[in-house]
Amino acid sequence: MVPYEYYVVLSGLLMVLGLVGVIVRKNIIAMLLSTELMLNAVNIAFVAFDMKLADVSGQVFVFFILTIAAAEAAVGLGLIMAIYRLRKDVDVNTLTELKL
Amino acid sequence: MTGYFALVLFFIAATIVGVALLVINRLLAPKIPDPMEGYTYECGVPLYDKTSHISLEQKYYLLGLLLVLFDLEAAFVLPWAAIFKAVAQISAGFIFFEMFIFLFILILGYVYAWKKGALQWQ
Amino acid sequence: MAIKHNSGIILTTVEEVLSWGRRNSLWPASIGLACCAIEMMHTAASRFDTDRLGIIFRGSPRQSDVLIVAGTVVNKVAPMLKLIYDQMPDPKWVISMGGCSSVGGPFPTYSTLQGVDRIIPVDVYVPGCPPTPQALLWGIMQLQKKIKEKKEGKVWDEIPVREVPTASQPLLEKSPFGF
Amino acid sequence: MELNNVAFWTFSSLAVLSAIGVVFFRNIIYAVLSLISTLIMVSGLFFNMGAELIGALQIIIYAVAIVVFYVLVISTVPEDKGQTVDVNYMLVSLPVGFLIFIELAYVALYGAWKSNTGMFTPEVVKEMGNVKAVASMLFTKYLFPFEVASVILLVAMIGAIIIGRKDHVLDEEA
Amino acid sequence: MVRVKYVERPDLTNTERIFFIDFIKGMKITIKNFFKKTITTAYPFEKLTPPKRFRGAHGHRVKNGKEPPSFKVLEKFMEINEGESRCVACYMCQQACPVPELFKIEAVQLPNGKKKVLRFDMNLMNCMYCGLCTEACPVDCIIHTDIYETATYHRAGGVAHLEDLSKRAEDFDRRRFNEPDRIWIDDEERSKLWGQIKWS
Amino acid sequence: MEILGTVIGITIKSLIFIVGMFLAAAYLTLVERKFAGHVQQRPGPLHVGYHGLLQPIADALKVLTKEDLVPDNADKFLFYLASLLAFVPSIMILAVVPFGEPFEIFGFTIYPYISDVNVGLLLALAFGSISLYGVIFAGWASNSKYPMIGGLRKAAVLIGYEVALGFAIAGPIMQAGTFSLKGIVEAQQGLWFIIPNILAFVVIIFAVLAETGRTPFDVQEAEAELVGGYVTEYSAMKFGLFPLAEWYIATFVLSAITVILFFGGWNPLPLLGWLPIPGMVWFFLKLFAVFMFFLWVHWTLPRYRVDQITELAWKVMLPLALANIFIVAIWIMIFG
Amino acid sequence: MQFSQENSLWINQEKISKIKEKYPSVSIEKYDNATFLHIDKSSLIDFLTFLKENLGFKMFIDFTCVDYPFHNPRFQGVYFLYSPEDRQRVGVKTWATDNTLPSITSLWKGAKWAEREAWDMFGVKFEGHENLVRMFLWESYPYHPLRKDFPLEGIQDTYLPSKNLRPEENPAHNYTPYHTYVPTLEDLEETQKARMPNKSSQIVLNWGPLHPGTHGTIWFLFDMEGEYVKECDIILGQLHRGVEKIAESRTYTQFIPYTDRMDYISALCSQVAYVNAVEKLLNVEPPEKAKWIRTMLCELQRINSHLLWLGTYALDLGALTIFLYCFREREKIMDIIEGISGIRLNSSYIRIGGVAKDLPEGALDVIKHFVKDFPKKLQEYETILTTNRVWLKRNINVGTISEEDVYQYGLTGVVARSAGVPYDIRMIQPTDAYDKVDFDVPLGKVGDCYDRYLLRVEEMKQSIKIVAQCAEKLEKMKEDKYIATENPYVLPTLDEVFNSIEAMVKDFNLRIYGEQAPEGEIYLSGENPRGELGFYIISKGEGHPYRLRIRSGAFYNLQIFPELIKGRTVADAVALLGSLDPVVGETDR
Repeated sequence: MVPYEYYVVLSGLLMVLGLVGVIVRKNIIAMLLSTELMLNAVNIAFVAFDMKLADVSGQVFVFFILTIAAAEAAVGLGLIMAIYRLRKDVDVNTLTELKL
Repeated sequence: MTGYFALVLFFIAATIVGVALLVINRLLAPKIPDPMEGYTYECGVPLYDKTSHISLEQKYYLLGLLLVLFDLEAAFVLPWAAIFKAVAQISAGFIFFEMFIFLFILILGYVYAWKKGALQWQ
Repeated sequence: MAIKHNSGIILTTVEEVLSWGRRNSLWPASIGLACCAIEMMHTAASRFDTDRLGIIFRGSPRQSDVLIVAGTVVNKVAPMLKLIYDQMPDPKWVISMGGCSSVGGPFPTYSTLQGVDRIIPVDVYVPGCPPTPQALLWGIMQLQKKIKEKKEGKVWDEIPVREVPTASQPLLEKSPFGF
Repeated sequence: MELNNVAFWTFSSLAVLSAIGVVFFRNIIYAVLSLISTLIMVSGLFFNMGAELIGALQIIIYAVAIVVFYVLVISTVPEDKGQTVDVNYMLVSLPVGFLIFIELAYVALYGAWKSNTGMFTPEVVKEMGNVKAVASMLFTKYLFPFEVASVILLVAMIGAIIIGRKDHVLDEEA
Repeated sequence: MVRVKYVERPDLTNTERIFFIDFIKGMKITIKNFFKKTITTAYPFEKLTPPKRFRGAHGHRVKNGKEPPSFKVLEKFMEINEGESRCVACYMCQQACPVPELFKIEAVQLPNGKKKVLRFDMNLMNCMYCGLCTEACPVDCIIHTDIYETATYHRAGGVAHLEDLSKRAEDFDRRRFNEPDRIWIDDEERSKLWGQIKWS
Repeated sequence: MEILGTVIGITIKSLIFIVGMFLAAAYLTLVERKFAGHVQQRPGPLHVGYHGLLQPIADALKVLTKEDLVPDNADKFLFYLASLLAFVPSIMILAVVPFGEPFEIFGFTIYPYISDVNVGLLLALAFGSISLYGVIFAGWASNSKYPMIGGLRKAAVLIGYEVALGFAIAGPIMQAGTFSLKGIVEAQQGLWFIIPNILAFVVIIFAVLAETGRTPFDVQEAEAELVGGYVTEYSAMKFGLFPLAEWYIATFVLSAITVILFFGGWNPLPLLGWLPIPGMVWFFLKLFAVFMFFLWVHWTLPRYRVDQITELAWKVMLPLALANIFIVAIWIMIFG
Repeated sequence: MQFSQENSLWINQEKISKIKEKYPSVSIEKYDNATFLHIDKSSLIDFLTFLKENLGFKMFIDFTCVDYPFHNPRFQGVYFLYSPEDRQRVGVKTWATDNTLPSITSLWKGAKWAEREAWDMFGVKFEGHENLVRMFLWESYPYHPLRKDFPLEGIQDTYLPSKNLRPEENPAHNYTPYHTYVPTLEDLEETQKARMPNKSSQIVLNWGPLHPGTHGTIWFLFDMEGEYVKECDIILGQLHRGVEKIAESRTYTQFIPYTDRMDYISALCSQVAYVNAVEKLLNVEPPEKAKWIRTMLCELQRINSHLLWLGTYALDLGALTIFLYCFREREKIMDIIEGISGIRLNSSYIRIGGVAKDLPEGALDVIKHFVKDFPKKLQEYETILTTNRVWLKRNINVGTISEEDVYQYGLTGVVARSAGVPYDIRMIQPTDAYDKVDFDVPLGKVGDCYDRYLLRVEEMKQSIKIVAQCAEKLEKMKEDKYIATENPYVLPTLDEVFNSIEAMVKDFNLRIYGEQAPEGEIYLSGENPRGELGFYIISKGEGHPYRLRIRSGAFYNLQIFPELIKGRTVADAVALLGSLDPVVGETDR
């Protein structure tokens, strides 16, 4: 068996990559893509802990994370479409009005 | 576990076969350049827009959104379906109404979407 | 395509098999221009059924092997036709169906292209206005014959020009592996 | 088992590579392609860990439904003309990311889990099947969150439809 | 009597809608046809014989004793031997043709004062097969034969010369001169498509 | 060493399956052409080989030796990748489909399937939907308008039927209590699942037609509208993989899944169990019947417009699938 | 209802006097089969408005120009209008001073293309036209080909030898390596940009010309938002062969084969329409038998044409098998036509004064067999299609045409009748034997694609009824004469030529000099499967027409397409185009 620590480290790596993505990308869609990476990292961690703890609650939580991811994608991309239709652009730097 | 291992092997084999076909094609095929051979086909006339990687507003992204949500519901329903028969022998009402409530709430959303016209191709 | 591209020396048997495959699976681009297109459709329809010979019409030139120029090519269409011909992958052939596309036919006018061979090289000319489905099928068979001859390394001049056709008799026997 | 190791290293390295692709591909379509690849690799990891149901659902929901939605939106929104990656942010993000990674690793390895082992030992799972194990857990112990999930979905649906419809109206006004 | 009438617009009933009756009916017809005999003429192995009136490639009837009376009149000015084309170089076919460029007719005056046709080329690729030339011919010379297999590899292959024309017509007359003027003669082949026809 | 043996064994078996599927798909083209021909009162391929038996080979040779064109504007990598993306997932479904029970021959136990996994049905669903990317990326990579529209249309169609399909397979799963396709067949020893699941069956028929792009739903390559749809720019073998994957392999394996879900897999026909026919033969007979049914539909019906297809999916098929779940739930509660 | 009086179709004296009252300057030009009003360019719009609003001439039939090189001003515009209530036609002529005319697109939208065509062919400019571009030729084409000083074969200035040409080969005897100017792709791009100068939506899709769904070579430009078409324009001319120009240098008989090649799907109908016009011009009365043969063949051809339409329409909407079933029935009709006339498609069988040959033996048997057999087959197609839910969904409420549209655009044929306008030339101006046969003219109520489908199917049923009546009638007149050779304008038959010197001389004269028609003008139309096919012939007493204008039904029917497709999807474009059923040979001529 692969030690669960490996999975946790992998999860951390993906998490950080996702985070970097959110920070550096300027296209909102790309930022959302990076968020998906972070959510996946969490999933891996959940399942890895499950494996260690001989439980399946973590897998149940993956379900809920999927729910959240779906809701996030739905609303997030809905917002992007709305922004795009209004402004014809999805670059974060030009969307400064949202900052007030 | 071997079952999944076999799947992976099958995947690799399928990919290799696919790639092999493409490679064989490239090796066997004649390569005779024609002046306009790479011009995008649009019924043989010059292109109005040189690229089609431009905003193409297909109006069903709302449907894509519903796909995400309903697929998730299906994801909840499927494990339920898998244990339904087993649990139904113990407490049929419980497991039935559990899902009934879940689906009911979502059918509310479905009806809402229908009423709002989100199910239509706008 | 006239026989100017002889794609090197490969083993003869391989070449023979490939040539067999090519001539028995000629997919024409379904590009109909005028009256001849109707007869072309009739050729593909149940009574004459090109599918018998492995011929199925494709919408896109990218997947077709033979361009059947069916109908009058007017000047305005000529560059489009040339483009479509270029877009077809090699090896490719052209059948000029009907008098109009062969030499301009009965329209020696300001707007008609006097022969599609001024734009693209033509392999087989099928006269007629429009040629009957049987005439077109005969033309297709001539093309198959030409592909076969080409496989044998013959240059264009050596491909025999047919005698003056007189009576048309049915072939008596079928070859089991196509013709 | 040796196979598990091989699978882990293959899947995880591919997952990380594709994740890097998601972050740094200039072309958004390639980023999405990398995301699909990451998701499938993660699903492979799930299978490797014995979480079959989650693995399959990961492909169906994540790799297909959600990403298709992304693709649809991307085909609507044109390609980004400006620079993809902000270099200044890049310089900031790398140390921050590194710090967070260290923290995560520390927390995960040395203390985040002190809970009790569950009842689903590999033998139990093997006997009743991963699917049934997860399902019975989901529909008994996590019944309430399950029903709440439906409410979340409902809210997301309504919200998204309102957003979608509203801008439609705005569009017409404009 | 001409009347005006409005068409009915049929609609699906609910029973049809629920039980897919409309699909089933359609599929019944396709499967019925599946078991019917094919109507195909396997072309190079079986051929439809064109009717006698078919306007295929042209031919020149030769002098063979079956000429119409008008030929007897015009023959006096011509040098035509038995078995040669009947053409009297009257240029009527070219006059009648909507595309006169397709003809190239040359005749010479022989020392004995008679005319001889040296060249009679028809570029059949320009031809509309409208039949006007055959209707114009006063000596029953130029005719349409039933030849349609004229595909060639050359542009020049579409040009029929005097000898070709005579050869075709000779062959055509040998086969089909005495045939009655029927709508078609290969009833067997056509019955594939038509079924049995009751001839009167 | 043991592992190496397994690897080699499985690889050889996989290759046999893949090559077999290829040949089968090639000859299914012939079957389709013959069927279509006879429906239209013509013989179909006739002269190439005995009654056209060599036609698929001629076509394959031809396609394999055509010039491999890539349009100038296209994204070259994606352009090649898309054809693989369409083909590989389609054939992957084959890996989870069992064709019969293990049987012994010359002392070897032959398993007529690649793997029987616990979540086989879910994986089949997943692979089926992944092949959608092949279409979408084909459209995008071609950078041409017809393929672009075709790809998006296909996406829209699949979006609708994905959901209905997901709910529709819940019925048989409820009755069998497992996702394993083998398990589902074994659960149908008595009554076939078509009985309470008739609504799900209708939904799945429509979904399979939609997923494989056959006529009421072949909007993505509607020749009259979009020339060739998403394959417009594809030539040679890259093109060949698409119809092979979509029309033949996918139709074949999805028919297999339909048979497994509703018609008892390799169980013999009711009342005909005494016949000495092995299970695999039964399976292939049923499979062929379902496949022919799809062809039959394809060659009869006109096609919907794409918005009508999605509307049908969301407004008719989804409620039907949901209703099916309730019907089956009640059925199980009553009959056990 | 019978309207067989010859001249009742043209404006009557009562209306003329009304016009005279209001516009005393109008001069009247009367012929047997045409009446023209001459009006000054300055009061043209005013006058046409008066005709449209006060006198009921609200349907636009045709507009064309005529070139008189030795007259000043050089070009004359001719408008044809129709009054649906009174069933009257009128022609309005006006001289184009300074080569310009006022555009009448504000009165009739249908004039848009006709004016473009006039600009293209004659170089007459139209003031107030929204986008006056070339109709058939491309933008950078320097000439206006229908002018009398432009040669038929064009100006051959480009060296364009055959690609197949080899030194040792002589391509053909009338070959020259020089050719008229062939456009480049840039020229076409310019044409394209001229049609749609600025795009308003997301992408501009070229649909056609070499596309399986466009029924020939029509080039559509769709400005699309997603799948929805926001703007549309049609570029014609991909089959412009200069038929009208050819007519000016061919004798009346020689032009008959060209009429086949215009609307190649309904060749016989076009021939009959043309020959009828010429016969009226020459004052030839064909024998009774010829009339019945013509009627019968016309109706067979109509079935043939509608079958092709049904097949391709079903193919466009995805029903692949119907296509082949329709072609199976078409093969039968082709067999009949081949047996009778000698050629399957472009039969050139009708002659001035009759038909080319008598019916062959067995023709009536075959036709009777067909008449008996065909309704069953038609029933099959109807079973598959008519109430199929997919078919209903694809057809109902797609492309709804109103009565007003019919008048505005000059729609004719099935397209007009689907909107409930009883405009059928067979009914309002029966030629041949149409006044003696019994049939219904089906009308639609809604005007959508489904109505047009039903109408065409119903028309096939009516046509088969007419064919049955004709076959019965022809059975009784086996021995009658099929061509009126006693008339001086009618070519003698071969038998007569062989046996009598007089006939030979007449033949020689007519072949060489053509039928020298008396000076005059005529506008006569026939009911083609695609709508009214009108021939406007100006004769100057020569053997060939001075100007022959072909009023093509499909040309005007197609014109409404951009209007109807706005806001609909590409999939609807297929259905709509199919139901309008244009044939490019006729629209482009």
